[in-house]
Amino acid sequence: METLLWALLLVPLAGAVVNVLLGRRLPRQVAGWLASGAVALAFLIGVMATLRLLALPAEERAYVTPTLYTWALAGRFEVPVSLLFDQLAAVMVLVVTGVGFLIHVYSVGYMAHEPADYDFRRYFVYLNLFVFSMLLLVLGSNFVLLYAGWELVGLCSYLLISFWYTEPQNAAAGRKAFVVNRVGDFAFALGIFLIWSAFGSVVYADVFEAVGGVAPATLTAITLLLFVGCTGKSAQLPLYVWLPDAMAGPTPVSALIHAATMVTAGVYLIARASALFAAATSTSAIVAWVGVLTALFAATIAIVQVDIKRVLAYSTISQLGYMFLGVGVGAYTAAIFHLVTHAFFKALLFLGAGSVMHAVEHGAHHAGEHVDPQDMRQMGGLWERARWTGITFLVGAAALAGLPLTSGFFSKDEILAGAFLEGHVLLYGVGLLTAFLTATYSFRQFFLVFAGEPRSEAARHAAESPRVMLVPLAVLAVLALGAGLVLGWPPEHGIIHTWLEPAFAVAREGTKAEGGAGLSPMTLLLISSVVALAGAGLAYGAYVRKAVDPAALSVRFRPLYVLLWNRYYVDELYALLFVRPFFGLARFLADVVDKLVIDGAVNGVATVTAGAHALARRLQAGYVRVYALSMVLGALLVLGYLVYWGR
Amino acid sequence: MIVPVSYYLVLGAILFSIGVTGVLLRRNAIMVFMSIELMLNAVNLSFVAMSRALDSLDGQVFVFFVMTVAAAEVAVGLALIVAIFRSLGSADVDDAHVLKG
Amino acid sequence: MSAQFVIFGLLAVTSVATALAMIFSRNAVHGVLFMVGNFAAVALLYVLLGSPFLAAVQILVYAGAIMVLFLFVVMLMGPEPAPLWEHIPGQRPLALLFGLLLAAGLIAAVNVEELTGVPGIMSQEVLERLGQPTALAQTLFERYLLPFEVTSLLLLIGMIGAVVLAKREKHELQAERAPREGGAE
Amino acid sequence: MERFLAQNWTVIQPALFLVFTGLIVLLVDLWLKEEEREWLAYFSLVGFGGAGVIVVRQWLAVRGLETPITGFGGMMVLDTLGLLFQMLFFLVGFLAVLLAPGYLTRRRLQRGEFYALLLFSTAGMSLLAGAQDLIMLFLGIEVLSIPLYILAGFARPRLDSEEASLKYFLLGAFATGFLLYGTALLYGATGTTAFEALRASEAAAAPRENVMFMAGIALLLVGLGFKISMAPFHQWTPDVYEGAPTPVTAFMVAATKAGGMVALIRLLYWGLGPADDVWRPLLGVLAAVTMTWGNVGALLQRNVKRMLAYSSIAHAGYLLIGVLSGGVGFVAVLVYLLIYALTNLGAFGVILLLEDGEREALDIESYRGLARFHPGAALLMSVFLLSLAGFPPTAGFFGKFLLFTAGISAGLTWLVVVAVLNSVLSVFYYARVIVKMYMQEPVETPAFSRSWLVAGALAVAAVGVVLLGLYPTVVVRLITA
Repeated sequence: METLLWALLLVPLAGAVVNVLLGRRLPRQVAGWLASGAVALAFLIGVMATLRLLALPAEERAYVTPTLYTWALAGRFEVPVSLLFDQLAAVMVLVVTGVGFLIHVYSVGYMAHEPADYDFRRYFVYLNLFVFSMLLLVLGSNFVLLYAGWELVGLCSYLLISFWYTEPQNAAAGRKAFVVNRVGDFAFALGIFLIWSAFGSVVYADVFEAVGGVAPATLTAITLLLFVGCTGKSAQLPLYVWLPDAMAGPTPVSALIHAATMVTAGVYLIARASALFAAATSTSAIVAWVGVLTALFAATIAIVQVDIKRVLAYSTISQLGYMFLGVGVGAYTAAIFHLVTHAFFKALLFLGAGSVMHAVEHGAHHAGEHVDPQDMRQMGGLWERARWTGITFLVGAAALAGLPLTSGFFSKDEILAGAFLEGHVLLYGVGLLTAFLTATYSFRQFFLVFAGEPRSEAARHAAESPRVMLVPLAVLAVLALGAGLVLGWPPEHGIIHTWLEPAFAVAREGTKAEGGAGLSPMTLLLISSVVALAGAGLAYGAYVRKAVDPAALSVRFRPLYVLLWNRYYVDELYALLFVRPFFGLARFLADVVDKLVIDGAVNGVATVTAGAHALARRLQAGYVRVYALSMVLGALLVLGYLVYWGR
Repeated sequence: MIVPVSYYLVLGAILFSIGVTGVLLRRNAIMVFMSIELMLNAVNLSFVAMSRALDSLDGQVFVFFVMTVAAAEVAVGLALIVAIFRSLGSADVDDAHVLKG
Repeated sequence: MSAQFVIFGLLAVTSVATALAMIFSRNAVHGVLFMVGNFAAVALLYVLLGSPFLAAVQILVYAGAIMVLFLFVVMLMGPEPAPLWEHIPGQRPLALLFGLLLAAGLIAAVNVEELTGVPGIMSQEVLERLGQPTALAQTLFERYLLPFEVTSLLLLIGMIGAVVLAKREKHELQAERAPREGGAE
Repeated sequence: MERFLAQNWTVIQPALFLVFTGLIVLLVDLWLKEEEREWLAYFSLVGFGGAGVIVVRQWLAVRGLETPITGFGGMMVLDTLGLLFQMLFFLVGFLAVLLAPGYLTRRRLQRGEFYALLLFSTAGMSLLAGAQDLIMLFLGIEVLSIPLYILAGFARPRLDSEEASLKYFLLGAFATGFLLYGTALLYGATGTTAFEALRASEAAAAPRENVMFMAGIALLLVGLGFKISMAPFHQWTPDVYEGAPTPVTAFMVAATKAGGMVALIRLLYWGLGPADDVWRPLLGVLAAVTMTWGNVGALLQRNVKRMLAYSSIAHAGYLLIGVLSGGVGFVAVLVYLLIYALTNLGAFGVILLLEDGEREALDIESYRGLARFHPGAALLMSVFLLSLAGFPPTAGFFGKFLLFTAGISAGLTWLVVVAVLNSVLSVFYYARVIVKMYMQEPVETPAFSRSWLVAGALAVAAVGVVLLGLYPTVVVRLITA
């Protein structure tokens, strides 16, 4: 088992290393397949490890590898480098490597048009590195390893968002993701330090065992800090702003990192630390509310967007909100269940979107017309032209909308039921409203793209994507359709439940208040079905039957429409509140305080282009005096503090 | 010791502050350098006065070392100033217009 | 008794006046000369403090050797052109203000009735008996042997510095014969 | 003569070894032609290596002792802390010498004085590491600094080098003035300059009763603060690091900071230990200001040397956390300094590779697309920058963790919060260079000069950075043993 787990972790890394070392000598296709093969191998190893776990009794299904070595610090602080493989880790590993593999395969087709061999290889190196980092995040046996993985996935995401760096806005998007995530990572790092000072250890087992002995206020502080970290990585209010822009990266990357895996790391973290969060009830309430409000907020934005990837981005934020609602109300299993199904259907939708864009680009090329391949207003009628893409996309949309019997239906309903049965009726209500909106926007998207007549020459000449892209779509479609039924039926007692429940046993102790308003799970299931169908029906009415005219609505509710269209002006608000003042301060400190009077030449080397004259002035000790002035000011302050105020 | 030690120390403090002011005020590297020498001189005066008041020679020995270090610094500093002067070229320094910039 | 006060007063005024004159002098040569005056006044204060030996060293080394070196360099570079301080907004008033504040702070720190330090055994009487230079030398070579050795290293470094910074290599001289452009590469 | 021989010379043995090597370098230099002078570099390597062997042997001998060995009437002490710091200095010196010859030859600066001064400066640090008296503190700092003033101007007649030298010199001498005045005030307040006596003095026991003592502490902190680039005494740093010849900058970044830190530790804990409630809060605030100022300043820099200079200011702030933590904190400071030194020497080594005597890769734009031309150099630079940023799993991450946990166990939680925020922020400007290297189209073929010596230094640095990140336990055990 030990070898297996280390192999699981290191195989994708080896893939990246081999591609770096040998890449130049390999044909590009080989490089792509090599990377895919590494992930496939990791997936197989993951399956084997899971089977071994399955052979054990349910309570003993948590394997910690012997410590490879201790990453020790002076004094009491120790970080054992070891891996933990339990039910939760197994689920995450299978999702990461499974979906990861499909997306690798898809990428071989998708990136085939990349002109430079170099870029093609670079892409797969990053992708393999990402899988490695994500596995490290999931498999680490303590918070520090998780943090290491957390930072590395962030780096990979940053590199991949700005992959096509020649477009300036892509680089900007990468930077934005980076900066916003800094905020979250800052809180996360502090949380770890606090855990260490409160528990004297960062190893999961030690920490969770000692929860009872720690003051509730400390627990609240720790969990809040961890949660702020989650809002960054998992794009929740108020730190979600980077995710929509992150769609600038290649579409398979959006599918893998910004939908299926990395962004769910926050959910994983809370599920992993469920013992802490369950004990910190006020934090859990905050988590639930932030989650459900994010879900609603993002869904309202998604409903008016016209960029095919942007809709999906906001829907990802919204669905992540659901997952946080789940962990917030203590429905950990449901949240992870939704994480899994969401990985399937959202990866499917993103890859489908990529296929659509591929098709439209082909058409645009054919028609000699220049259109934005992501603008849904230019599409329509693709059902006939890209049938397989259409079918799979329909499956994805249905699962996202939560149409009965699709995978999203079971998992989402379970979260809502969890909220309801724990007595959070208000949360349930908001969640249900969001479910309605979700169904509406997901079918709006489907109909805008596939139904009706083509609205541009490019759409008219669109052509189906190559098979290497369609096969992953088909596999994901099957999963998105069937996973719910296979894993989650009957509700609360499906495969996934029996598998995961023991992992959350500690956290579930003492909760489980029966009740709500006396509605049975089956009734709730029914309500969810109706809501989903209603939402889908509304979209059908508006975009296919034209019973309702969306354009007229948008005119009628113009202020609301403008507000949504501009995404509540949050980006602008942040720019005003944080970005500008910050750069103002930086410039002030660097230019005014450190230089007093700066001319551009100073920043370059003093390469004397301005001639000796300008230099001569500076050499006359001009700046020396300014520096000396600041030193004396400092000396006065230090002296004043020690001699007068300090006494 | 008839004049109280504090007189000497206050004088030292004043001289030190004048030296600091000189560093802040002067543009010419040589004058800045001289002001620094003035600061060291003030430190030396304080050392000697304290040494006398405390009946110990440590302060006076310190003055020796300060002087030696100052000598070493002067050698380096003046060579540096000469080197810069040479790099800029004599014509430039003579030309007041250039230096006014 | 009061003669000491008078002498101290005169020397104090002289040293402050020369110091001020130095930092405000328009001409660098004058500045050097004021500085020599200041060193002399301080040397006399050393005499007043019972350290004639240090006073002699001060005059010989500082006022004599070092300041002459300064004078050489100043003469080499020519007089400092006007204005004396290039205009950096606020620099001058701030410099004066900080100087005053620093003086106030330092005076407050040193203006004590009596030093709190533990007195040693080298009182003036002992020193006179031993002979001041002798006592100084003994301290220097016993307790301060290591620092003494280190200063020799420092002086060596100073010499190297002067050579490195002022000596011209052959290839530099050759380059100089070729037309110069801007002083640097 | 008896007295002369009776002194315990072993306490300065490593420094003596360095000085004699330097003297021999100066002598041999006289007989060498310009193109033969590279041999002096190898000879200096022997000097650093030999000094290293001496300290390691001393360390093995001293490790078990209860009471540390002192020498020269208590002026110097031979203890593990000082010896470990000396090992660090000699390692840095060794690597810095590896970086130099190629650069010096290309710029026709190949002279024996360079190596001699480097050796002398390191000897100064070596003295500082064991200093037990204010006079040794002062002289150690001067022996450390004056060679650096000269080395900063070594590339004359380049004006930027001369300018750096002049600024460093004038401001350094200015700071020395404050340091000396502080020493004088402590002397007046306690009647002594020896740390042991200072520690036992009445003034140190009740510092708040004694204005002169307090003012002395203040002025000493100003003087030392300058040496470790503590805000607001740091402004010389970017200008000097930018203008000085790159190998000198590398040496300064890596070594001077360590020298300043050991001086600060000696003064604060050995000399002013009992008065710690006076300097502790003050230094805490200054540490926070320093790290923030350094990081914010680095954000907008376009010159890589300048950026690294600001980053070194920020790192001084982090290091102060360790200094303030005491005990375990010293271990953290040592390990962090080691990591920081390797990382910076590595980064400067890469800069030195991307240089051909005319062009230097200083502007951030010259890193555009570097990964295409020199993937190895780009990869190494990325590793070093990520380590500086404290990115896992590089050594920098471990170092920060060590410092911050030391800070938390010493109760400096607020300072650690500021530091974590800062290190999170700092990733931004380090990553910018990485982005340039990997994600932008090159504009021109970068300058490049192959050098086996530099490559060797880079290999040492890279292996160190990676190993210390993945498996730091060995080093920590060795230090704490």
